[in-house]
Order: sequence, then structure tokens, then C-alpha cells
Amino acid sequence: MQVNETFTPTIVAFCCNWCSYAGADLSGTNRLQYPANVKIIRIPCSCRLNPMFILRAFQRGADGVILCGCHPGDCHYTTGNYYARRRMTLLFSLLDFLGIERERTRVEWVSAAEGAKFAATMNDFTETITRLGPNRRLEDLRCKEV
Amino acid sequence: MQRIGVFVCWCGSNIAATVDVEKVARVLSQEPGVVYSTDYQYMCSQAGQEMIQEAIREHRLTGVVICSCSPRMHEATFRKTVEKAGLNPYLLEIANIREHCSWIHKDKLTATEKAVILGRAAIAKVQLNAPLTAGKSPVTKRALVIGGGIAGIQTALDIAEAGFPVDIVEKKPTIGGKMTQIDKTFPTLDCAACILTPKMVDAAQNENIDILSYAQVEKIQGFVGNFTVTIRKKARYVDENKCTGCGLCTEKCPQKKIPNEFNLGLDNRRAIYIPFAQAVPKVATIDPNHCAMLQKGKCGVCAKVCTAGAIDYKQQDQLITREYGAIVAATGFEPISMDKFDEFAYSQSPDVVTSLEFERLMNAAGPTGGTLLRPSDGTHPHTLVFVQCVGSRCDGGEKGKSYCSKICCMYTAKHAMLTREKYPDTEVYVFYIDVRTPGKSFDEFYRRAVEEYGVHYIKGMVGKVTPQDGKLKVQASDLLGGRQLHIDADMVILAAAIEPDKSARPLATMLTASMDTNDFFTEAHPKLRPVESPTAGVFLSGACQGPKDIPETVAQASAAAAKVIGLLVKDSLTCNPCTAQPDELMCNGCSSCEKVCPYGAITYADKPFRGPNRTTRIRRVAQVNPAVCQGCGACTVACPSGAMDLLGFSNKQIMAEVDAICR
Amino acid sequence: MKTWNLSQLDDLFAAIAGRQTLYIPADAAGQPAFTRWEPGLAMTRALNTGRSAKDLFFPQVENLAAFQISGKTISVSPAQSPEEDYVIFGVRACDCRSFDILDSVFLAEPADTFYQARRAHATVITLACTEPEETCFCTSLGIDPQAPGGDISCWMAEGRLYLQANTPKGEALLASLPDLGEGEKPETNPSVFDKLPLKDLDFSVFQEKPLLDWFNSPLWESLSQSCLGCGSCTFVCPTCQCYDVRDFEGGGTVRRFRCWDSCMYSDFTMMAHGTNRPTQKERFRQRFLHKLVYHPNNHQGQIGCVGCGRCLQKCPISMNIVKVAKALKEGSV
Amino acid sequence: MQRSVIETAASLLETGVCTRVLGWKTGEFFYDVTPAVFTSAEEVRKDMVFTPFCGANLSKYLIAESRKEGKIAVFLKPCDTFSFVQLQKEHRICRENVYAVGVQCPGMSDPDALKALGLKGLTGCVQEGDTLRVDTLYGEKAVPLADALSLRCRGCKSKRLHDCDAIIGTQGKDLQTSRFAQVEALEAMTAEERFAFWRKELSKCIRCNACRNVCPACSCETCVFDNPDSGVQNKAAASSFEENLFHIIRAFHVAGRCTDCGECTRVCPQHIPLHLLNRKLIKDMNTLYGVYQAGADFETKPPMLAFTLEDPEASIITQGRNGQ
Amino acid sequence: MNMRQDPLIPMVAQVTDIRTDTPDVKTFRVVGLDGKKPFSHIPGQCAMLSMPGVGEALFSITSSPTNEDYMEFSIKKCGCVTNWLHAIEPGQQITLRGPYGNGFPVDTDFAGKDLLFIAGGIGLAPLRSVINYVRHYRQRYGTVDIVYGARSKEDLVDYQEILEQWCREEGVNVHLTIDNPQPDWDGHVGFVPNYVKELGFDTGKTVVMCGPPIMIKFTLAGLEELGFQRDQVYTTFELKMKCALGKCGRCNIGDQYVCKDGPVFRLDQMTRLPDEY
Repeated sequence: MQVNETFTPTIVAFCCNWCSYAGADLSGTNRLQYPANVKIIRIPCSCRLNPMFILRAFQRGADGVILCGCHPGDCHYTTGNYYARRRMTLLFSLLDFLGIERERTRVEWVSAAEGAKFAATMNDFTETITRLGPNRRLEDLRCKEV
Repeated sequence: MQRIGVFVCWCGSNIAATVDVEKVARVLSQEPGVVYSTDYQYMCSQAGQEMIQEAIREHRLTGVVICSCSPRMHEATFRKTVEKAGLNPYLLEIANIREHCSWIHKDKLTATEKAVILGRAAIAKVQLNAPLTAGKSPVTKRALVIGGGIAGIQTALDIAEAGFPVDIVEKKPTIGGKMTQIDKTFPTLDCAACILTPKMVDAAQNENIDILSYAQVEKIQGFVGNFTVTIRKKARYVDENKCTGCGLCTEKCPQKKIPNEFNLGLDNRRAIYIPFAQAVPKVATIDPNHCAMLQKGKCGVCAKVCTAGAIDYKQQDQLITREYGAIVAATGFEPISMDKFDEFAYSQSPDVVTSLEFERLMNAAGPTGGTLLRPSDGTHPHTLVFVQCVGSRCDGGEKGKSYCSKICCMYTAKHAMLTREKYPDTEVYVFYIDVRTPGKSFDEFYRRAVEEYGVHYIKGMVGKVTPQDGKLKVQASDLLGGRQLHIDADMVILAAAIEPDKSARPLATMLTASMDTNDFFTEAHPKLRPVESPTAGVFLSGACQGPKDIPETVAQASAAAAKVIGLLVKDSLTCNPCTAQPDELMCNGCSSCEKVCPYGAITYADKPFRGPNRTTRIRRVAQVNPAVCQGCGACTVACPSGAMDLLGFSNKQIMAEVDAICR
Repeated sequence: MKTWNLSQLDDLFAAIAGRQTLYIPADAAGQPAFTRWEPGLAMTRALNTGRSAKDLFFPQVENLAAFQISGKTISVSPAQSPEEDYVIFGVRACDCRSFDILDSVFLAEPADTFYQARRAHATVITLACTEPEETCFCTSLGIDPQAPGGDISCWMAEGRLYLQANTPKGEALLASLPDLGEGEKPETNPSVFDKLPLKDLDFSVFQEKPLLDWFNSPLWESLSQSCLGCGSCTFVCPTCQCYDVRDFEGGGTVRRFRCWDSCMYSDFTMMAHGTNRPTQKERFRQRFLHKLVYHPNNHQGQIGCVGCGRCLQKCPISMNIVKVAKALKEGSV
Repeated sequence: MQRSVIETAASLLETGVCTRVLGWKTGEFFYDVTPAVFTSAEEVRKDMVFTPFCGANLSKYLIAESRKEGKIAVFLKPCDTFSFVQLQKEHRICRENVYAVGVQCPGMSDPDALKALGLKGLTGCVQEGDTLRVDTLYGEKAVPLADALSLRCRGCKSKRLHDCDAIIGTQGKDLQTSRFAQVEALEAMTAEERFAFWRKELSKCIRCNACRNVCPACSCETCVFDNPDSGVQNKAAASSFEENLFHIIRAFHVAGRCTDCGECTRVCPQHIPLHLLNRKLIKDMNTLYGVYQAGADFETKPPMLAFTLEDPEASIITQGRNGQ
Repeated sequence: MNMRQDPLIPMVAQVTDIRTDTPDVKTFRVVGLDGKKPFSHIPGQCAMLSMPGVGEALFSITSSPTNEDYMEFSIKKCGCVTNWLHAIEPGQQITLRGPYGNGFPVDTDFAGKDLLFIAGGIGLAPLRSVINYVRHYRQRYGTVDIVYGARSKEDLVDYQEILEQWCREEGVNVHLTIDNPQPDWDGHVGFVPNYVKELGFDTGKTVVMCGPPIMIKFTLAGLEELGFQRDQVYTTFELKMKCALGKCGRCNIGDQYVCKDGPVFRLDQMTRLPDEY
């Protein structure tokens, strides 16, 4: 088992194309740093995020999954993030109910203008996940054996 | 099996400085399906693009991955590139190794490792990409301009000139906007009305322009090329077609004590009114809140005096539904409220005015007939103090705005200059943080105010204004002189910050257009697409996008018009091919997808399907209208059977990316 | 005959577990299952486990090989066959018979080496039944629940456990256990077996008529009508041995594994261009004819059922081999 | 009750109101009742039963049966009528081909509940008031009816019969029962305890798909877990992850559509309390988005397909409620 | 005893050559990693080809056992594995296990007989192995007639080999037919069953038949009309298979496992079995 000092978590950030992906771009444009553990997957809208993708990420070795979308009211598709909000709330609640650490998942609304917020969020999330240690409760050992 | 080409861009040193691009290209060449992998200084350059095209042909590539800057930057560029080489443009994926990698990481090893993973994810995705062909949707050749200020008017005129019908929706009884209230314009000092009113008349007379004044947008549906807009035309209780604008009613109306908005409450108007002499349309409007007839059913004077018989107390709001191909937001600005700025005694003394109020006080058609008189006692002011940046460039944000309102320096210089010119006996002080005068002939203008007109420009902020004995005691600091100043002023003029009109936020929601934190509309690209909203078919004109002076506003208005014209000349639009697609064999017809679709793109059909043993089953299955679907993907997750998938962002593609990243 | 005090059963388990891995039927989250014995683990009071004892030879999932793929090349690393000796205690006569049926499939050439290795390494200690459930019908399949077989047969009577080795492997295990006493088990009263409601089932009829008579019975339609197409009967059945071979891709390796499959599943025989058993009727018929006709045809009349009664208890809609066999038999006269 | 059910069924067939009757068919024992389609009054009188062991929810069979030629009569308990309405809401049932007979339900018993009381070798059963007299191979035992009640019926949400063409017994009301008690008990545990609880339960899963195949909400043409093109197809209980994935996604897919009929738990051969997952989501949706009962009406938008601007953020979960 | 490898575990082999036969059929040449033929087989036997992660599928070995150098598989594109196979390039490794099934009784029942081969479409694939075996040991058999039909000329598998070798060989009569007329086709047009009847063969022949079920059904009827008995007709079946060892429980027709007891059946054996294929 890895000890926390050397543990570099794998973090998947699903970003909606219109706000958060652009926010992430802006954080790059402004040279704001956040850990390289964070890998961004572009989705058209936060409502595109199927709970299956989150579980898939954990299965394949992610230690934390974060969804970033437009602020409520700002969705490019008007309503997408409202659905995403309900879906994620329930999914996270169900995961928590199953005893899976609730801090491993997060939703954060990041606008295209919030490059700084994006970087800060990623820094904070990485710190949280590093503190939590490797994902053990939703892992698939078949993906880890060599 | 796919034959994938990988192209790693250096972006000069933007990527190459922190990412070992050669290594990325080398490592990615080992990924399954990759048959060609290379790196180059500038992939987006002509030479870079040609290199990609050549590789596509030479290596018979079936998929292309470009590791470069954000797809928001060059995805469209590279799609065209590969298309020219005969590859479907959707067989391209971009790994963002600049904004998401090289620019945020300093350690080359880490950044290189991450770039490889991002490249891998893109390769994994492109393995599953399918060629997509964009559908076509028709374009309604009519534009809607929301807001009838100078921005809206200019945009409408330009569109109309190009031969397309255009509607202006203006919430006030007349078009013209803020510019109608302005006295003179900088830096030329020509009369605002003299240059604006002819344009208003042009708009009114242009056959292609339909002005819907005293109206508001109620509902917007549809998408680029095919918007359906419901407009509420408020009842003005005057038949626009009959009213001649003679103004008799506005003289006879017994309700006289209604603050006149046009003059910012500096004088009064009647319950039936025409905002100003050159109003367009020049039609009277009854203010229902103050009309005795409408309120109490007693009076009817206006109806009696109206020879045209235009008065109609029973008039109702009218809902008009029209189709448009493009929508322009030109909702303009408002000065912020001075309520929170007690230190300047705005609410305590009528002699403390905002700059816009000062415009009215200076204007020949204003409440004072153009003579500068103190609002409190109607006397001639001798000492005037102008305070700049009231509510602009505030750090806290609570009280004012963090941004620079941009126009204040110039109009204050204008006010100061005009005051000194007309009334040489006055002393004029201007307190400023900085004087910002970039613009053609702007700095010269400002220097004239200082040098020729003897305006006292003092760097420093006014701390407090106290009304005392008919004077305004102004306490201020002179930063350059390093002293405290006490000035007994007759008038204090506040250069209030400007903010987007309050109607912009709900409009943005209807348009699904994004806004920044200050409620200015966000442009599709801050540099390259400044007059377009990220929402296709929605364009931005004037100060609704950010503070602007008149020339800038007009320039942007024309630019927006050009974009609209560019859209309307097309007979059809290429749709986004990344739309939802139902697998009919999997679909249950449960309607979950339909319920979450914001565009109404999903319908159902009963279709026959082959059942076991040569039977036929009729099943209700979902159908997506690709012209209407915008590709958000809400339906794909709502669908319990996974029958709905999103082209270009399919379940499998996203999971492949997840797998590649988590590997 | 060896004997042991039942009140010290734990000590016997400890003694066995000290030599080999021991599995006993124990309650796990309210469900009896064969569980690796550890100190403190008590035997279930239930008659039998929810899942059958076949799990110990034919686990639900079993890795076969791992593949590394790089460019156009593939390398194979076969999974290791189990090498460790182990003991299964408390197998009932029905489950013990199921091993014969599984053997006839898995050990037929070419033998399944994974199954073969597990069988070779296991010592089966059976336990005679005294308190059958109403769903038990092993006796109608010629099984004596009081002479359960295996490497060692056990009886529990009057506070003592009696053990009888039936094979050299069983003898070796008993010999390795010190402190076993000697004694003769008292005669038990088997009268309850005569009261079993299903004791008179007759399966011989299925060998007496041609296969097609059974296959073409019109009864399949109504019998299968409410079948949900789930796999619960299959997965709890001690003799169901259908499996699927699948690949799992993860962590840069492709793992080929085999897992239980059910002929009741709609995709069981699905090919690119369709399936030869398109409705639940065909799939349902396959399962029961396999047990009642096909397997006996190929294995000297050995019925593919051991009468454990699990499917009677577990089927969500209470459709089972007893109802099917009875209906077919009635329908054929 | 049994008599009126049988007579109603027989007369529906005899009078030609319907050509088929979907009901419960007697088995080898008193409890092993099988859902069946009867086509003649004779069959009905011979084999049809309605006893406290007719737990099976017949509504799902209507997806296929209501698409066949002719009208089918179906007997539905209050619970089942919720599924019946929900399935109609999802356009899965051709209502015009169905004659729905609501049967008031006293609460269903379960052989597993009897066995849990220590009874073995169940051979017969007679109800006498509030007592069941159970014959076993080992003698007769008297059991209070309440103790024989199946788990799901102990927190009955409603005795109301929805959308029936006829009713046997009396129309009932919605009940206030503490059906969320066990969910709450789990919520009160620490995450570690909950994890241990579910690991123990879900590790029993054999992926037999009984829960899914019986579930009226799981009416998909092809389940994502069966669809080779979905990317998540799997039939093996191959790792602890797969069990988690299957049950999480299943709970999620039926969220807002699950009527809490409890069939999943009834049919689980491994006795996993699967209904708790669904109830957890129902409880959450009720708390967060307003009380909603799937299948209680035809109009209300299910919470997963709706939203309000004021919905709470997901952070109420991830940051913990009650300052946990 | 554990030294023996489980029969489910495949060997690695290499595709050395890919030939495009028809728009949806390709023939793959396969050798072991040592460059030699992976194993020997009997005509009509099958092998499990697989790409780990894609899937495993059973294909009939198309090449004749008399070919000592390599093995060939003619594969029609119709599913997951075949789509993958059709996309690969030579040099690709695959996994292979086999041979499976009983194969045709080429050295027993067929010996000395006049043989009539009837194939439709990709159904030629399993017969090609027999035909070439018979051609190789020509003296052991009587006359050889081959009736082969496909939808169009382009869909005729192994057309080159048929034209250049089979048609030119003495004692081998090739009768080709296509379903619909085509400008560059001067041969017979019509469905195989009708063509067989038209050709009216001598009923002493032993028939080896493979093709789509509908062709088998009608051709059999035609043959019976001509006076053939079912025990003269051999065919080969294809059902869903996973293990190919007679254990996984899928491919049975009644009590017969196609993978183990088949895939070759004499049609009279089928009469007591259900029509579930």
C-alpha cells in the first residue's frame, strides 16, 4: 500500500465545454498552477455526465472525480446543469449511503471567467483526495494487478 | 483498425518549453492504432497544416490527434485542415496540452507525462470517432434587435440597408436610448441630438425596419436561424396609427406632477406624454400608474382633446410572435444608483447631481432650457466640483464596480470644458484617480480642458461632501500636492459608474447567452469574436457587452450587423452534427429524454420492428430532430436503457477517455 | 468409525484447518454459504447453503489467462491452476452427487484443468441429513441423504460426530487428525424422509420416450410463460455448469476469464446475426431438457438434477424442475 | 377474498370482458405460487389462487401481454397498481387492452419469513384470524400472521388501488408507516460501518439478475448491462466493483420510477436488502425535491426529469449534512 | 498433472497474408510464431480465433490439411470479431486454439465415393478444405461435382482459385451460379437449389453441403426429389460457441454438441433432433 507522502492521486475533471473548460483554459492562459494529477475530459454540458462515467473512472483507478459546469442559470443549454445538479446530488448521496467516501466526488460551478476559481478548486480537491488516500472502496482490482 | 496520426505542436515555446514534445510524439507513436507521430513548431501554421494533410494522404490516416492548444482555439481550424485532405472533420481530436498542461505546470517531466496521458485519451477517443455529416437547417431571413439605443438603431439600419427585414424592440416609448439625453458629444462637441435624431428618423422610415416601441421580449425559443420570439407590446392606450404626435393631449392632461424620466426627474411631465420632441415614434403614451382615467375611471381629457381619436383606454397588451434568424442584444447601460454613496451627499442635496443629470441641465431641451442653474435654488453656480470614478474601479465590489466605466474621463472633461466655455466666471475642479484618454483626439481634448479652459484637475479622491449654508463643503485630498483640500462648491457632479441595463439578465437567460459576473454579455471570444455571443445566432451590440463610448458603440453595432447579414444571406445553416441519436432497438419509448430536452428536439414514433419467430412488434421509439438538437446530452443520461447517445461525445468515447486517463 | 464430540466441533475444525484450508457452511449476512473457516466461525444451522457446493470447484468467476498487447504482438500468460489442498466440510448428499455430474462434463476429454486441479486437491467431507426441508427430493433421484458419500461421510447423532472414510484421500485426512475417538453411530430414525411431499417423483420416464416427443410438447408455452429469464435457478443449481468466456480490459492488460452463464439469459446463444433460441420458451425448454433428457442421453441415464430443492426455494416465480417434470409427465400420458 | 378473485376472473372470461386473465397459479406447496395467464374459466377454477403468498407483482407482464391480441384482465394488489400506473406513464402498457381488477391486500406473507422464524419443512398452512397454522414435516406450528409478513409489507406505504376498472375488497388509503426506518438506521452509521454493511450484503450477489428482471421499472428492451454496445456489459459477479456498479446504476436508473414495490428484495436468492438502495433514493428525493410517489398519478413529473432553480447543491452531500 | 495447459488457453499465431475475396469476405493466412502451420486438422474442423479484448469466435479452417505450410480462414464480416479481423493488416498477431469438431469423414465414408459439393456464399469456406483435400488425393475418390452459388459474381469466394485450378482440373466439374443476371456474367443465373435440380445428379453420389439455412432446406428438398437419401448428405453447422469443448453448454442441438459431436452431421442423424438451429 502506498503511503500518503508518495501518493499522487489520479483525478478526473469532467468540464462542460462552454464554461468550465473555458475556465480551465483561462487558468492556463493566466498561468495559474494546479497539480498535474488533474486530467480534464471535455463534455458538452454538465448534464452529459453519466454516473456511469464517474464509476468507470473509479474502477479504472481514479481517486477523485469532479464535475465542473456553468453556474446555475448560465448553462449554455439553459437547463443542463440543473439536471446535472440533481443527478450528482443523488449519486453522491447513494455513494455515501454505500459508505464510499463522499469527499471523493465533487461538483463545482466554474464560469469561463473564473480561471482562478478553477485552479483553486483543483488545488483544493487534489489536497482533499491526497489526504483521503487511494480509492479503495470503489476500486476494481482487475485494473490494478500487473 | 484505425490508422491514427498524432501531431504534437510546440506552439513555439509555449508548449515546447515545458513539454518534451519529441518525447510525447515518440511515446504516443506506440499507442494502438497510431501509425504516424510527429512534432512541429506551429501546427496551426500553413506549413503545419500542410504537413498534417500530407500525412493523412501518405499514411492513409483514418483519425487525427493534434496535441496543441485548447480545442476552443483551433478545433475549427484543424477540422478544415483534415477535411481538405479528404478526412471527415470529425475524425479529429485535440489534446489540450497548452492551456491544460504546459501553461500550468513548471516541471518538464510532470508536464510531459501529463501531455502523454492527454494525448492517449485523445487517441482512445479518436479510435471510436465516426465520420459525422452536418445536417442543414433553414434560415429565417429576419433579424431582431433588442434595444433601440444608438447601438440598436445602427445595427438595425445596417441590416436593413443590406436588404433584410429587422425589428427593433424597445422597452421605452421611444427609441434613441441614452444618447437622446446627452447634450454634446466628445471630442467634437457636436450636438448629440443633431447626429442621433436623423438616424432615428431613418430607422422609422426604413421599409425594412419595424420599430416595436414600448415593448419587451417575453419568450425566446429555437436556435440559430430559427428563433421564435414572443414580444409583449405594452398597452400605451394610444393608437399608434392614429396619433399624429401633435402633443395637444400632453398639454391638456391635468396630471402634471409626474417626474419626467427623460430629464431624470429634474422636472415633471403629464400622465400622457411624449418623452421628447424628436421621439420616434412620435406618439403619445399614457402612464397607467398616474392616469386618472385608468386609475379611477374619471377624467378622459386627452380623449376629448384628441382630434385624431387615438386615445383608447381599453387597449390591452399585445403578444406578437415572430420568427427570426438572428437576434442582436443591444440593451445598453444605466448609471449605477448613487444610493450607496452617502459621502457625496447625493440624496441630501439636489445640487449634487450625476453626470447624466448634468447633461440634462446643460441641454437646451432640458429642464433649464440649457442654462446651467443650481437645481436647489435656480441660481447660477460659480464653483463646480466634478468627482470621477464614483462606483468605478472599486476594490471591494460591494459598493461599486471593479471595472473602469471607460467613458467618464472624457465626458467629465467635456462637461468641465463646456462649463468653462459658457460660464467663464466659474471655477471647475475635477478630482480623478487617473485620467484615461486613449482614443482618437481624446488626449488632446483633455489637455485643452486643462490648458485652454483652465479646468483644475486634481489627482485625488473626494472624501466627503457636506451641504452647509447653501454650499457644498467638499473635503478632498490632493495626492500630488500632498494636502487636504476644502472647497465650498455650488454644485458637485458625480461621474457615476455605468452598469448593464437591468433587463439584460433575464434576456440572457431567455437567449441562453452567457454573462460575466457584472452582467455584461460574454462575447464568443474576447479578441476574435467580440460581437458574437457564444450562443449561435445571438450577437452583441453596444454597451451591453461592456462600457463603450458612442463611436465604439456604433462601430460594434455595425460589426454585429455585418455578422447578422453574414448569417442571413445564407439559405441554410450547417447544423452541429454532434447531436443525440437514439438506438431504436434499445429505446423503450418511456419519454424520459423528451422531458429533459430543452429544445423540444425529441418526438416519438410508433414503428414496426422484427420480433422473434418472424413476428412484428410495433414499438414507440424516440426520434431526434438533428436541426433542433443542440447536443447538450441531457437526454443521454436521462435514458435508462442507454438508447440515447450523443454523437461526438458518445458513452464509449467518454469512457475510453476515462480509461486512458486512469490507466 | 471415527467419532468426535460435537460440542468441540470447533476444535476439529481447528485441527483440520491447521493442515489444510477448510470450508464449512456458515451464515454470512444471513445467508448460509461455504466459507473459509477461521477461529470462531460457526457452522450454519440451516440444512444447506444458498449457493451450492459447486462454487468450490467451479467458481463463479475464474481467470484463464492474461494477455499483453503491444502493437501487433500478443503475449499470453496462463492463469495458475490452484495448487493447494483443501477440505470441504458439511457437503450434503445432493451436492456430493452433483460433483459426479460436473465431473462427467468437466473431466471429459479434453479435461478442464482448473476444475480438475480443484477436484484433485479437495477432500470432501459430507454430512448426512436428518432434518430435510419440504423441497428436498434427492431420494427420488436415488440419493440416500443418510449415506452422503464423498471422501469422508459424517453423521451427527446424540451429540457426537461420526466420520467414515470412503476413499484413500479421506482415510489420509482422518489419519492425520489425532484425538479422534472410535465408535459406532447409533441407528437414526429416518421416518421423516417418508413424509417428504416430493419423494415419489419419477424421472425415468424421460429416458423412455424419444427426445423430440419432449421437445415438441405443447406445454412449454405455458410452463415458460411467466419465466423472468433471470439466472437464479441456474446459479444456485449444483449441476448447472454453463459458462461464458469473456475478456476484461483494464490496467493495460486483457484478462480472459470464464464466468457462470445461464441458458435462461436472452444473450446466451446470441450471435451476430441472431439467436437460435429467440424467446424465453426455447431457453426455458433448453434448461429443463438438458437436465432431464440431453444430459442423461449422453451420460448413461444420469439425470442432471440432484433434488437439492434450491430452485424450488429461489425461483422468483416458483417455476421449477419439479413442476416441469410433473407437467411433462402428465402431459405425455 | 380468494373466492371473489376466482369468481371475478371466471366471470370476466365467461362474459367475454376479456379473453385472458393474468393471475396467480397454485403450485406444489401452499406458497409456491406462479404468475400465469388463464384462458378459460375452468382453468381459473382449477388452478387460480389468491392467498397471502401471492406476492408476485403482475404488472410487468402486461408490457408483453397488453400488446397481444384481445383484452387481458389482470389482478393487482395496491402495490402493483403503482407499478401499473408508472408503466403506463412510460408508455409501456397498452391500457385499452387491459381490464385491471384491484385486489385489496392484507399484506403478503413469505415462506422465507416463516423459515426465519425457525420453521422447517413447510407443508401446509391455514389462516385463522391473525394466526397462521403451519403444518411442517416436524409438526404443526402456530405463527402470528404479522410475523409471517414479508419484509416489504411491514412498511406498507399505501393500500390505495390506482387506475382499476374494478375493485375487490375496499379502496384503501395511503399509509404513514416508517418505511424509511432502516434507511435512517444506516444513515446514522459511520461511513465505515455502512461500507462494511454493504460489502457484506453485496458480496453475496451472484448477478443472477432476478432483481432486475422482476423489477417493473427495469423494463428496458435491453438492459445496459446486457448490451454489448454499451461498454459496460457484464454478466459476472467478477469483482466487488461490478456488484457495486450494477446495483448503483440500477438504483439510479430506476430513481424516480421505482414505486417501492419491493419485488427486488423478495426475489433475491441471496437475501440482499436491495430495496434499501431504492428507498434511500426515494427518501432523498422526497427530502430534497418534495414528496413524490412514482405511479401515484399520471401527471407529476418525476424528480429526476425536473428541477427547480433553488435545488440544493451536491455539496450538501459531499460536505456532509448536520456538519458531519 | 497441472503441467498440462487448459484447453481454453490459446496459442499466439500470426496473420501473414490477407486476401480480399469478396466485398465482405477476406481470407487470412495464419502461421504459428515459429512460422509453421499451428496444428494439423481434418477437413471440416474448426479453430477458435481471437483477439484478446475483442472476442473469440469459431471459424472453419478453409485450407486443406494437405497444405503443410500454413492455415487459411475465409471469414465474412458480420460481427465484432470479424469486423476487427477485416480491419487488421498482415503481421498482426492473433490467438488460436483448436482443432475442434469431428470434421468430414474424408478417409472413411467419402472414400471411393462420387462426391457432390453444394455451397452457397461463404458456405464454400468449410468445403474448400475438403475439396482441396479430395483434389490432393484425387485417386481415392470418384467423380467430383461442385455446385457453387452466390448473390453475385463479386460474392463468389475463392473465385480465382476456382477458375484457375478447380475448373481446369480433370474430373472436377464446377457449376457456378449467381442469383441475378449481371452484365459480365455468362454463366448460370438462379438459386442453388433450383440449379441442383436442373443439373439432376446421379443419386449414387455423396453430397457435402454448406450454405445459409434456407439454401440447405430447399436444396435438401430438391435432392430428395431427385431421389437422394438423407444418409447421403453431409452438412456442417454453425451455432454460438464459447468453449468449443462441449462444456459451456451453448451449441447443442438436442443432445448433440455442434462443437464436439459436429460440426459435420449426416442429415439422417438430424431427424431425431430438434429443429433448433
